[in-house]
Amino acid sequence: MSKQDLLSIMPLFILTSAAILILFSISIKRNHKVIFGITIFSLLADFIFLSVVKTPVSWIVEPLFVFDGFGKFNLGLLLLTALSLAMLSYAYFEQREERKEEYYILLILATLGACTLTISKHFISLFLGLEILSVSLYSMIAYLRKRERSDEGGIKYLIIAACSSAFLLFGMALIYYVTGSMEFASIGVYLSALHELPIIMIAGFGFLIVGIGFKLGIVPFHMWTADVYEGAPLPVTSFLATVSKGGVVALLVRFYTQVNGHQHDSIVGTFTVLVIASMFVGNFLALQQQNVKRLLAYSSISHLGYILVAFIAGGQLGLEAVSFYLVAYFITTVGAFGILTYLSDKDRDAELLVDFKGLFWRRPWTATSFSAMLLSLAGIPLTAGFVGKFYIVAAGVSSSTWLLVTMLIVNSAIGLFYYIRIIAIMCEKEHIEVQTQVELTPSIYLISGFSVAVLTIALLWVGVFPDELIALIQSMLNP
Amino acid sequence: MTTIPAEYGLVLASVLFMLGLISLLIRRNIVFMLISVEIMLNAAGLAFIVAGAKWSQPDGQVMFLFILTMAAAEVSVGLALILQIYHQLKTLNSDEASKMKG
Amino acid sequence: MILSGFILSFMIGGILAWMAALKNLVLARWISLITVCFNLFIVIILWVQHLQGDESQSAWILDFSLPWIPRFGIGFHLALDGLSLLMLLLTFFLGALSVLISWKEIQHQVGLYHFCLLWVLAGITGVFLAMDLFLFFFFWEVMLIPMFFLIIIWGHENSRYAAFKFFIFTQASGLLMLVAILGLYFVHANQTGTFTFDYFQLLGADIPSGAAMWLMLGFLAAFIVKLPVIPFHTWLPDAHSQAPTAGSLILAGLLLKTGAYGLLRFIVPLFRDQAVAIAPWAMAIGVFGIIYGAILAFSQTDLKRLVAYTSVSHMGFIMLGVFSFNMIATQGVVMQMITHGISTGALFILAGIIYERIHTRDITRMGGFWKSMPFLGTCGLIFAMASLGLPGLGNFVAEFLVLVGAWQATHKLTIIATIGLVAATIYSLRILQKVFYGNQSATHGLADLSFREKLVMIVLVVSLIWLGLFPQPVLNTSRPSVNVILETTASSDENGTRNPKIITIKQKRYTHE
Amino acid sequence: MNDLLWLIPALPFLGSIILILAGTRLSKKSVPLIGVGSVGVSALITLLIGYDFISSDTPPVIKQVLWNWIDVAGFSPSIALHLDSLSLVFIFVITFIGFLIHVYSSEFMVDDDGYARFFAYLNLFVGSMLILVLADNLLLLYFGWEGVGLCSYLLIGFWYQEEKNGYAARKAFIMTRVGDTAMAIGLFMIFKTFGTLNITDIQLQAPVMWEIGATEGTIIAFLLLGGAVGKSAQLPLQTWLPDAMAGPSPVSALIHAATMVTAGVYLITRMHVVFELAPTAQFVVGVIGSVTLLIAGFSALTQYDLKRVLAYSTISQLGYMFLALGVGAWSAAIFHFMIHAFFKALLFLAAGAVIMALHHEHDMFKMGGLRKKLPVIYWTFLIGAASLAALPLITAGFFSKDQILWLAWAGEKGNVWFFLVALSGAFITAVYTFRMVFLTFFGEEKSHVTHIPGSFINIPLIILAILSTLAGFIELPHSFGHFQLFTNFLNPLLPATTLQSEIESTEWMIQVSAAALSIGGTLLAYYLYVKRPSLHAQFKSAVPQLHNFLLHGWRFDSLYDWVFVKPFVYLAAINKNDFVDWPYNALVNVASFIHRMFAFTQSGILRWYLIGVVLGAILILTLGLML
Repeated sequence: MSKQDLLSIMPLFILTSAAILILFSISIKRNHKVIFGITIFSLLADFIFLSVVKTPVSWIVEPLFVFDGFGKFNLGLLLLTALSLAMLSYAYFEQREERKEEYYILLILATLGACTLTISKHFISLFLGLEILSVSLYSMIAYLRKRERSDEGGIKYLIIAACSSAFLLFGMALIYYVTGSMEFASIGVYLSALHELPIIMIAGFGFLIVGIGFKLGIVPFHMWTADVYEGAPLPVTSFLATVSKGGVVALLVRFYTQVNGHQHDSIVGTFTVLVIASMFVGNFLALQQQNVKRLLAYSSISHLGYILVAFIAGGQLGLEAVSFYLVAYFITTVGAFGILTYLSDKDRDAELLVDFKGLFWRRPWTATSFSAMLLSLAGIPLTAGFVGKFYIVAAGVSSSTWLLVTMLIVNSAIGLFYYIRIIAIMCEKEHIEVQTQVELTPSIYLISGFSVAVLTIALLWVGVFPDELIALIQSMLNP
Repeated sequence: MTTIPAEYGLVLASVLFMLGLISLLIRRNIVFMLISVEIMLNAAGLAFIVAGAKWSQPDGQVMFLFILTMAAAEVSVGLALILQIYHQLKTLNSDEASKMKG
Repeated sequence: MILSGFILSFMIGGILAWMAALKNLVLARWISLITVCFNLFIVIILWVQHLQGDESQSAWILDFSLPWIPRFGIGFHLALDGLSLLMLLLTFFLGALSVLISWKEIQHQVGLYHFCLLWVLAGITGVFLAMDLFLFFFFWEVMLIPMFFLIIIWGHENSRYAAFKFFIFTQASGLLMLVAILGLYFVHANQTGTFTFDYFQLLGADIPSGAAMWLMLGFLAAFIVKLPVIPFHTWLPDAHSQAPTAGSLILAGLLLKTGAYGLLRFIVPLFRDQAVAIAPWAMAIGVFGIIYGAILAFSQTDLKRLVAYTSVSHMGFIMLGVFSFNMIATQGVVMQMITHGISTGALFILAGIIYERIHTRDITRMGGFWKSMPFLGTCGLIFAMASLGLPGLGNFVAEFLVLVGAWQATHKLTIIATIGLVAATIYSLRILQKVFYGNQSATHGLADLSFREKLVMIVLVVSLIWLGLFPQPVLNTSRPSVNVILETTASSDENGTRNPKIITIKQKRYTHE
Repeated sequence: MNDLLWLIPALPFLGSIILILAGTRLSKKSVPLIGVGSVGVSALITLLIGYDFISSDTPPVIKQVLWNWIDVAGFSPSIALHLDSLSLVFIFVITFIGFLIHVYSSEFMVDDDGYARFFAYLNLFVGSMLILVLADNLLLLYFGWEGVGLCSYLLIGFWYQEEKNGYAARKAFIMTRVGDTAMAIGLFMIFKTFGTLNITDIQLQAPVMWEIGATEGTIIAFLLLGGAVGKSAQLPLQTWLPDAMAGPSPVSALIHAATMVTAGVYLITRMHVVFELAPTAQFVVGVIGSVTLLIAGFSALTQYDLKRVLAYSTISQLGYMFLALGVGAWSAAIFHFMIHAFFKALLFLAAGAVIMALHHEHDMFKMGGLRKKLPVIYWTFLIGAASLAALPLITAGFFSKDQILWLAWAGEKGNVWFFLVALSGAFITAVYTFRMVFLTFFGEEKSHVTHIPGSFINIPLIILAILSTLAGFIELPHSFGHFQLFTNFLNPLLPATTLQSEIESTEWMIQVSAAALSIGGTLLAYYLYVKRPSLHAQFKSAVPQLHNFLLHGWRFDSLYDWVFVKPFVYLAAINKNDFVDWPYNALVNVASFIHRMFAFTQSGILRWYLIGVVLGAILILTLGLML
């Protein structure tokens, strides 16, 4: 293993060692602050390492990993997201009586899994990443043991995830059976030779899609989303919505481009159907949803649909669009869930619409930033979401995939309704009496408040001056 | 000596997979569901081994090992969860665990 | 620089007002008033200078451009010509009035209110100035959100429904425009290889006619929903009747005008041939709107709703005028945009003032107000006369020009449109009849206008009469830009579809200039 | 001196603006000072300008461009005044009679709390009317045209507390507006054809552009006629005028008798070139005139309300004018307009005085025997009535009407039917006029006088009475004297009517028959309403339907009600909440239904979800295989 390999793979090592370090420190003494500190520090260090250390443009660690711009970009993105999630988690878990410390280990491990996905170029690394992610997620979802719903969500996720990964594995096996290789690139080579896919191959890809579709929560593998989102503790929910999906999207993009699937109508067609279905089902499910967590879950389904529109459109622009939208979507989602955590109190999460009644008059700033998040989700200008959507539409138009673009437009029109519905409720005049604040020093809230504020500002900044971000993405994607 | 054609292995694997899937669908008891998932996973593993044998590569078996490990981890977490569920619901009927809907 | 100054000043002013309101409400009101009046002052100076300048100068007065998102060739490009100058005048004028009339009406969340108000104005200003299609779309959307808040927070009993309807209608149509903009962008890029959203460069693009039709429809969707044109008008009565007075004023006076402005600025120059192709339908639908709106207006009992339908009717004239492609009609359209803004806004203010006194908008519960409010009565009379197109008031000039111009294009439709004037008479007189004639129904607490209200009213009346008797400055200001718009139309007979009506108009224009 | 022309319309406008702004604050003294004064001064200026005009040997045409109104791509009407002999006659009548009526009103309205408002409107009216007749282009004319319409609306509805006044006003405005619409379309066509709206230019270009009977010219003529018909309350738009009597009496005198209603006559005379090029249209003018004069005359026979009688008689007299226009007797029409202005204003003012004296009693059958009580009113009214009935030789009405009769018979465009209609009209006129006189002033007293009019009411009446006797002598027929001051005055502008060949000789027969008929009518009225008052009651009971039919002006109102008003209102009512909205609401419902369907799939049952996954897998496989 060369020095270069070591340097490239270092980010993963850092995460792993952080997890181990936390393990030790717990065994020595349970101290939330310290653990929290370590987590933050390690994630930060990892990110800094990633951005500072000069590594060659594209470095391949045979046979498992490839470190190219795309991978690095997503790696950084995931790390930052995980960081902000960790910061939000502190206040949330501080006020809950369960043992908090192990959560951070799981968080870091899950992040590790997601990161592995982004740089994997081989079925084995894919599988490893996916499973590290899943297994740690099982326990994260069910982390609040006292909560019935938490466990229910956990078990549901576990069974379905296991089932879907069985599908995934079987699909891999089939592909391996046909092609004799588990490496994306060589599979691509094999495929490019033949113009008509053999049936086993199709089955293989189909099963693969099942597995990945489940993780992305696209229709028809979306049903778990709402329940799990609702059951899981808020930080975990946002992790599900962002990091885990982000990792898988990155993987999907890589796999798809390397086996250049857009050549095969069967694959493209299948994806098109799934995407359209996801957009519609997601939006319609969210339409009159009373529970904000579930609502965001459903909206995430449709947002995945939007992302995949650009993904299908493909091309340079499409790739940029995906990356940009991921960023925008992550900022927005983390922000939104962050505000939910911020509003939640000791015994229950603030998840029902009634909790938001008249929020504008009780907590103007929170409400303002929350509506900024919602508007971004709806894709209204001045927010990152708008530019993201613009990017996607641009990608779609440039590759003239009119069907998808039209569907996208129709759906964002539908989507408007439930986002502004929340805003409307926050505007309602009648004040409900402010429930007694939880007995915590506000200093704890400083962290989450701070991070929410940062996210809001980032949201608006990217919305108004997206150029830096675009430049960055371009420099990463096509050096 | 006669070698079994790879297709047979694959067919066996798929049959196994199907069995697992069906039992997963028809069983209410969470423990049994977990077991059927394991069956499916093993079916996948078998498929890998068959494929590996076909191309006479080690990768298939490597993969199988990974699958075993993963399955073990999964089961352990799963059982822990099932215990929790049992504490709360006093039943292992998965249909009972449907508080969240809509 | 001045141009971006307008927008920025509104944004900053809004934030300042918001901050100030935490300390002192009156201060917030003053801040926003001063902001608007300052801009008004500046733009008036610009106007006077422009009028003194010679006729021969180019249509464009000011131009300001910065790179914004190079990746897409998006620039922060603002430019001012006669048309946008007039629109700015209207915007700031009505803006000032809307601050004044909400002085007493708004007592709840004053700071936020003025923030929204000023940001709406900022968005509208941007729309009228943006010369980069992306930027245009950006402002187009930006102006909706504060408007949404204005309606939903300070609106009347059913404001939520209205706000949603307004938001979704305009947004959905806007997205179609976004797609069209992108389509145009890529078409142009494929031809010239330069990726740009810049209006002036895109003007050059010659688009394959099949695609052009679709693109135009995309733009058209946004504009005719905003205008609004039957059958996309149903958001308007709800939004207008539910919004607070200032909201209705801005909606009727400015937001609708953005649609008309879009038609003039984008549809006609960018997609000449297609526009010519659909002209008969567009005119027909406009004329239908004139009659339909008038009939509905007659049947309403909610005063603000009634007025809302009258503006549906009046906007029909704009469709008619824009799509008859000649100088007279187009100038008429410009006039109509301004005068309708003032007269309908005035009617909404009137409704607001009455609402403040008797807390109902139901005209069956009004009557005989002339006795207790003669001043209001006189103003109401003048506004009603304006909306039925009485000569000597601005609307007459506008509508007559439109009709004379339209007559060059189509006889049947113009005749129907002219019959619309009778319908206008019917509903306008109904307002007077129900509100001011008859016996005093609600005697309680009907003070005549306060000084502030009188000021607003007088300003409106004077401007209407002034526009009615001396419209020439306005027409002179808009002439160069209208010329530009029509040149492009007219030049379409040399290449491509020959269109007799345009040719005749060209001759007419040249013989008279 | 001629530069002061613009002051004539400007002063009344100024007056009305002052009254509107300062209205309530002014004292009862100063209001009439402004209101009457402004009109008075402009009357004075009119006299001065008129003097110059007449004294100059070649009648000049004064043109005064005030400012450029609109100028777009050749559509450039300006605010410009144009004075020639025709408009001079009109502005003389308007300012002078207007002045008298103002004076009258200053006493008549003094107790009304809307005193200032009244004068404001009245001045506004005078101003717009002057603009109408002085306009040098059709758009400015249209300005004045609509302006007077507005004032008529305001003044009919002056007593706004009465709902029905409001409705009468609305009716008047809308019906005239219908005519105006036709006129507006006419303007569009004219501009399309000539590229200008300047009246003189049109008059110059029209003969060049069209030969006689050209389609375009005819259409334009008809459209203008539409406008004229609306304003002058001719068939089929006549029904608003009787209701317009809801306004105060001075208003009826000024607007609905003397000036505004004759705007139609003015318009047609002004555009006579066009009408001469369109014989069909001109003939229709004649037909409309003759039919209207009969219909209105018959209705007048049956009215109870003093003012309604006068209203119908106005319609009928306007019918005479239209008839004259129809046969191309331009100056005769204008002459009759002037005379009619005198005596009809007189009659209305007198009637107003009577009504005020009887404390707002309108019904003639409740009056009577006022001869002694109100001598001045009686005599002036009598003179006016005589002039209306065209009693021979002594009244101005005789000479003006006689001229129309003669030309209807002898003019080359005239024919025997026109003549007979006009003749019978004369008879009817005499009958209803003196029916009115006898019912009001003769017989025994039915209600007692509460208020004796003062000098401000009497003096205008007397002046008008003098005018409506003497003014006739400026225009004497061929048969005696052949003294044609008025015609000659208008002649360069309005061509003399060409007569049929060797018909001169018969003129005296016409006059004799006309005279005989009017006298006969008077006598009949005397017989019916003084000698044998029971007779008309018997007639009424004999044919009640006919009586009611005439009483309600031939049921035109109910006809229009059925044909236009009811359908419109019904249409509006059924669509009150806009059925265009339905599809959108339907869309919303569909959406929420779909939502419920999908939400149903989210049952929360684990195996259900697994089935979803499996189905998904199957779906994907099938898709993969199919595509």
